[in-house]
Amino acid sequence: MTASTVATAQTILVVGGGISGMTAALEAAECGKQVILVEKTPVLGGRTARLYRYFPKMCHPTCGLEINLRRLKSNRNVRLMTMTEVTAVSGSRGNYAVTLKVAPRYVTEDCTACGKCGEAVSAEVPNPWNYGLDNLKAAYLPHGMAYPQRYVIDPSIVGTPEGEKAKAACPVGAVNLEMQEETVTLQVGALIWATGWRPYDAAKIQPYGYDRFPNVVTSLEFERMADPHGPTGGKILRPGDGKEAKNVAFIQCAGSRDENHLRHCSRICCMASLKQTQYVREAFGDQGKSTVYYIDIRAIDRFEDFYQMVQKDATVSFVKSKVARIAENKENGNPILHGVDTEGYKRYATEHDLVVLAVGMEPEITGVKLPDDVILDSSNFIEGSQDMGMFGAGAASSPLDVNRSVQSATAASLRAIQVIHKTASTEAA
Amino acid sequence: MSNANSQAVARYQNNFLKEVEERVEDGHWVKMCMQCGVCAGSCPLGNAWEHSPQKIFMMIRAGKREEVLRSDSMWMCTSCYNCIVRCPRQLPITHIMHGLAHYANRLDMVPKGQPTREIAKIFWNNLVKTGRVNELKFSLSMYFKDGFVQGIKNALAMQSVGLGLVKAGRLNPMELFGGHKCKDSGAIKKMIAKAREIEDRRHGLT
Amino acid sequence: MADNKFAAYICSGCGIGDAIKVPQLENIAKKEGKMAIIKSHHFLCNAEGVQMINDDIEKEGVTHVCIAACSRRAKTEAFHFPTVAMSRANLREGVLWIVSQGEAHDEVRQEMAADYVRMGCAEVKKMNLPAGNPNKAENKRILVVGGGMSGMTAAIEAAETGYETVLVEKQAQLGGWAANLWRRAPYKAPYAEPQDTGLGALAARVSSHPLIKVHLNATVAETAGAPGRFNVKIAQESGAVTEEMVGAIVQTTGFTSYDINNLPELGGGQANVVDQAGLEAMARAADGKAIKRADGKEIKSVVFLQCAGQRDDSGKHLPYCSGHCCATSIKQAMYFKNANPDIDTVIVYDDLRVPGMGEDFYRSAQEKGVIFTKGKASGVESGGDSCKVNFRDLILDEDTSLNADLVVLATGQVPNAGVELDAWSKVTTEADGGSAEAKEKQAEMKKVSVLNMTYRQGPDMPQFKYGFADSHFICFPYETRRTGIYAAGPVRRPMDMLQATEDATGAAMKAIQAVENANLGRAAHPRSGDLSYPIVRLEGCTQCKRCTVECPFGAIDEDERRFPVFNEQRCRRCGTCMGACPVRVISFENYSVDTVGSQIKSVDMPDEFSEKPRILILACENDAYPALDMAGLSRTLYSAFVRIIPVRCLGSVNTIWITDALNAGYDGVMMMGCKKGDDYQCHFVKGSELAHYRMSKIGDTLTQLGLEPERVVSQEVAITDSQRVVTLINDYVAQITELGMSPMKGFN
Amino acid sequence: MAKREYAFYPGCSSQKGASAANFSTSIQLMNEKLEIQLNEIPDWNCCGASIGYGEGSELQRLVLNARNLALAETKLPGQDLVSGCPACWLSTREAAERLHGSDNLMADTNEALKEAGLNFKGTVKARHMVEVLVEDIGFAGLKAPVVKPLEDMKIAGYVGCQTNRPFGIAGESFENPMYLDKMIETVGAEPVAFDQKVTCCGGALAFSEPDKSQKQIRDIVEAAYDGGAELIVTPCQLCQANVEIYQSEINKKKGTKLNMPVVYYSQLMSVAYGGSAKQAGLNGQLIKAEKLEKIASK
Repeated sequence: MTASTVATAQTILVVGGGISGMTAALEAAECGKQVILVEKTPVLGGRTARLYRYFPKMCHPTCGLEINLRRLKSNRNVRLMTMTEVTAVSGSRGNYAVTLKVAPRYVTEDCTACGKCGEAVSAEVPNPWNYGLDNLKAAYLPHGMAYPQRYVIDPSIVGTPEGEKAKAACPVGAVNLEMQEETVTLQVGALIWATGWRPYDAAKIQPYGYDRFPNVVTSLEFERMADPHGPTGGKILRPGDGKEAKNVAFIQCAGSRDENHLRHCSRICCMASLKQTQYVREAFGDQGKSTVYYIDIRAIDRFEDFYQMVQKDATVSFVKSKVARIAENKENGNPILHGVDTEGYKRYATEHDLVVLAVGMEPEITGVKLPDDVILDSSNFIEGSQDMGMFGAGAASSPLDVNRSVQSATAASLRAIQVIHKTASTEAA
Repeated sequence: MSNANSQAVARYQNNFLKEVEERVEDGHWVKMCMQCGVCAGSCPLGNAWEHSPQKIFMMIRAGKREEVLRSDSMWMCTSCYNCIVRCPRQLPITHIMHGLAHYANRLDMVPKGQPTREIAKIFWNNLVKTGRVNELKFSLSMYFKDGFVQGIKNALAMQSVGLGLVKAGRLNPMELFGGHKCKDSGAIKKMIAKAREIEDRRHGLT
Repeated sequence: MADNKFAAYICSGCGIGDAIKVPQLENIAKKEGKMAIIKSHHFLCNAEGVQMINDDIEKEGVTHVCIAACSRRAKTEAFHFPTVAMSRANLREGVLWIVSQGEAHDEVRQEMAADYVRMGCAEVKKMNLPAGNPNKAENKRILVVGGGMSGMTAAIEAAETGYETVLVEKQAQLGGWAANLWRRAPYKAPYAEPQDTGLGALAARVSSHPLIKVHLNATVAETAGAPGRFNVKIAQESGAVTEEMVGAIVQTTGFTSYDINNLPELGGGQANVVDQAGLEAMARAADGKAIKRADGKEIKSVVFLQCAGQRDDSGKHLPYCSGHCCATSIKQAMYFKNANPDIDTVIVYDDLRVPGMGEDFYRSAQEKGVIFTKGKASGVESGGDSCKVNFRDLILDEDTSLNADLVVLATGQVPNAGVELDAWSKVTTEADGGSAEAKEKQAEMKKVSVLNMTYRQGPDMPQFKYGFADSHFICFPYETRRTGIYAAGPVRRPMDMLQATEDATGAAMKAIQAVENANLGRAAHPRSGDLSYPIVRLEGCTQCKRCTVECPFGAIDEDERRFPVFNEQRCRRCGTCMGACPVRVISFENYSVDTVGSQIKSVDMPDEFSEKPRILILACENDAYPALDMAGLSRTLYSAFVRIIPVRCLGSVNTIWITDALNAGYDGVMMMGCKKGDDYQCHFVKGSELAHYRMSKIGDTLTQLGLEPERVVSQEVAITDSQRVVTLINDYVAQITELGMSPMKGFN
Repeated sequence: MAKREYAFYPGCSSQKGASAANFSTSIQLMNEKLEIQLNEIPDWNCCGASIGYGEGSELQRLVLNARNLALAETKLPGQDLVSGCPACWLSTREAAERLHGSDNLMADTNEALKEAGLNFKGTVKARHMVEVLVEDIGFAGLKAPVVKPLEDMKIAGYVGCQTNRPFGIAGESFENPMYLDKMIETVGAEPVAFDQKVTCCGGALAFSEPDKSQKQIRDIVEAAYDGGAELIVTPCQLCQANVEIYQSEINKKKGTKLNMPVVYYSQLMSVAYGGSAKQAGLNGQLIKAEKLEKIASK
């Protein structure tokens, strides 16, 4: 990919290939603008590609991903660079010089995804698309919806006999173990940061013992556990002993609304847990049992419908309480939740099969050095830039659900177009 | 109603939150509670008390002055600091509990015979005398706080322990006569008295 | 068409050549497919293979290409030949990867591959490269209806991008709801204080912007046309009507606050009980000084009741939450605290909903001494000088009450979305039937209509739940059912001002995109860029009106003779009209009754003694077909007796295809489409629903043919069902085998 | 190498003939080996402890602690104030930080301190003995003097509350601090799994609410038995006293057979560093730590 040769001050750079980045890129491209879309991982889709269902429709994220991929395939204005990260930005509105670091995939564009290299190697690596809940071959296609549909050779086997096996197995010679990290510099007119979010490190929430108790998982891990394409083939089996987890506790504000962790409310977690109670019902019917421990249920606007629907579900109960701590029942490995139901002050010590921590959203760029020009809020979400030439989009700009992320990305896309239009007119003048 | 109490009522009418904010240690934090209840669930003596911290904060906001100040719940605080480190709003809950207990005591509204209050008093008087705590006198006066006969009973009940400690060199009978004290105990008394004076001035307490 | 030249390219890579006899396929492409050029290549998608094809296109004048290789979803970068019509025969995901390996299966595998080559050739022969819609629609102006915060934002953003904008506001001045506000909730860090609405400055920018034309005291009297050529009549209060030609429309007509008088139980209508709008008015009057009541009394205590007439499951009030009200009450409590910290301000809430950075705003209010009480109000007694609020304190678990000088009810947002279309069509049918009463009703409805569209399907945007003009899609909030018309702000969904401005900016983006697409004769989302468009042979039309009624996007009107009038720029290219047409006069250049029909007929049909059933699967290309691909990708085997044809949408399935298939001797037909019903996942809204309905009607045809009803089934398939589709197929094949071969075999 | 010097604040219970006298005894040898020199703050006073609040006001308690800080500041300039008692450390550190954070409090405090002829500038840092060991000496340094590793001893590290919350030892978690277990390993013993590691013993309420605190103590001791421990070690004077002293009481009331020795980390160290039972203050145990004594006498 030699985007550097074609990028100009009329080009929009979109950083991040999740649903926000894809949206921002495609909206601009479908207005005839030149866009370069860079993605850190080998595939597009971001967080949403790792969700089982969306609230409140319970539809599947891959459905929208398929449409966006088709838009992308049929639109030549977007140039995609995967395994690419922005390392530096200089210049200003209308004329940025962006330095990109392109990591080696060790597989060329000749790859047909025939799968021979995967069959050949035996080495395995933790599967990042299942949050490490299982492993995949060290020569892999990330998942069934992977785009670009090209294999990846994990760096860990490069320079080992395993790597050579992969190379030898490829019928079209697409495996190139000599690939090196590249640095590319682009000139672009405007920049959209659609770098998304990451789950807050649950181990930091010590009273909940995520690092001590195997049957305490995060809401994102639970998404994978419920997904037919996940590590358990869609069966809700708890990590501790592979037992079916029929009695599941959902702990809200795991990291969010907490001065000790994240000051902000992550917005999506209430709806995510309400949705996940329905995974439990889907899996076990009336035999399932979900308990949601919450401070406030923030099912705003029409999401309220979903909340009321779940409230009517006999298998789901609600406790207004921030759980104080989790202990473990030594005999059966069940987590025991200790706390107080604040509605009338009732103490509880309740045992569950599995605890799901509704972990908060932290901007993915937390800890990353951004251009000084970029304006961050108190939680490191991107508000924009001093020179009005860089924009945050989606969950990089605020803790947003998918629908709002797409709104935000569409808006950011227009603002970017305004920048390059102004540049064009001044250039013309 | 104690003099201090009636004056407080007069001063604040029924704005109890304001009274707490002005007069109770760290009382200005009370309004920041968001009623998550993590403190209530974290307290080791939780099942022993009637009102959890978060509930007490709500009662303060609701102006339940008598109920709060006459409650013995804050006297159950063991100063374990679990509530402080878990509070998502970082309220200094332990201090607020101590502050409320102290203020209730100051207004003489503590339930009669509240044991922790009793020993707190004994402990304090004991330390103010010499600047240091005399454990033997402290324990003895504790046993005798409910009168002589009960005192003997208590003392006998703990006799084995007492003797054990003496044998172990961890309780010195000679402490009854003099024992450890600060050389400057006189100044310490003055200093403590002064502190009280300053504080009362600030709180408009007389 | 003499100058058409057809070529087939067969790939033997990815192991195809090892398991399938490619020479035989070449033969079929020649003999049966009648291809002029047939070439095979061991690695068709690499530079060399692609070059070979490009050379033929340039040097040999090839106009139609059939690629027999991998799925149409794979290698799209390589197989990109914009100047020719192209079909893809799926030999890899569709045959190689899903048929058992080994000689035992060579025969069925080869038959399947051969059929797909036949189908690919048959299809491409009926296809043409879409030339794009000749009657261009070139107007690029944007119309914004509603001059509130959302509307002004949409207008300024469109204008700042260089697009001429027309803004229509029914009031005498710009500002809409936001003009009632004293301050707005904070929208950027530190999220601690109410902030200036910025409305004045924005209104000034809008009024003075060279590219924005503002109509005040004006409403939309009529909207005719389509994206790129809307003809809008704007009626001034004076009665004067001006016409504006625009290319796209953004509807930002906002909301009306839920009527406080519907809440007598909470003191609605009584003195000293106001809604949030009422409080804003008092605050504006006070202008930062002490806020006074109507009776002039200075307010010393105020209670805010959240969710007043909202989140109601009794059916009496609004069932939803309006999202902004918690932050609004916090802001309003600050009006009091900032003026005088000694004023008692209590917010009685059930769930305090201040997501995101709103948490900082909440904390800021607590620091100011605003008291938050989790409770449920049971009633408000507003007698005499102060109000008594009775409520259950949910934390202290007791019934209690508060006295206050003023009570503020946080009521919800009711969208100004115009006419509800189901009601409209009901009235219209009655009116057309001559009912005078219905005619009156219709006139009344026209008065509340926002856009007064001349569309066959009604004057306003279809409404989503609770009368909001929203999109049904989570990934595509602007995927509305009226191409080129986008709702934004609280008319679309309950929202706060920050979201409304984001939303308006996004809507402006989509409007601009719509005019650009219309200008190029391209489809809008989700088939963005598609140059094909419906072509109708009116001479064959029977005026049955099915297409005009069933089009999910209201793209087809009727002329006075009841003939369909296609508005290509409104069309989303789903083909629902094509599926609906009983006389099959509607088609697309690259997707028609013939392109699919000829594939169905091209399949080599074994006789009834062969014990080789043939089952036709018509699969939605958005969800079912990818699911089938993924089954292949994971090498999950399914029966080699099926022949799969991807369709744009089940809505485009014409029943003739089914009867053709059955006549041709297929033993069963299975349709795979998206979820229907309330939470439908069909991206053309009604496609799978319509297909289901049409197939329910096909029973008679089956009995005429003497066939069992099981021979035609329709299934809902999600894109994640890559394992389930396999079970569906294999179970159905078993069921058909059980049923026996079709008696229709051998009749043709 | 010159010894590390600290302004030492023993606290009431560590005085001769007081309940934690054996702690004072045991740190002598430990400090000697670790080249730590503790200079006792002249005429220090009680910190008010965690129960002082009942009668003593906020400012009164601040002033008590400010006096010790001021004494250290003037009499032992440049030295960190170090206490062996968590309650003392907590009160002193809280006082130091609050005074640092508020000019008004500082002014009021100094106004009162004048009565004792003192003034506090706020330059002293209040630390706990454990911080000195972990941060200044380090685990390697703690291991160096070990001559009698406490082999095959299973020990429950009972951290308790006040060395752990609200300040804690830098880098440790409130729910599962590891420093005490590491100390146990450093002296060659084996830390057992112990889920009551940070449970409160009832603190001062041992006197006023015996039943409630004895329930806590029982849980703690029984958890130590469950973990297979033969000894409990703690950094806290009040924990040590409560958990050791009341076992006999609990046995009497509940018919249990609790008999778990409870010692200080410093006692483990002095034994491991070659000290005699006497030097380790083991004669100060109500429940004899026989195994430890045996090792000491080797």
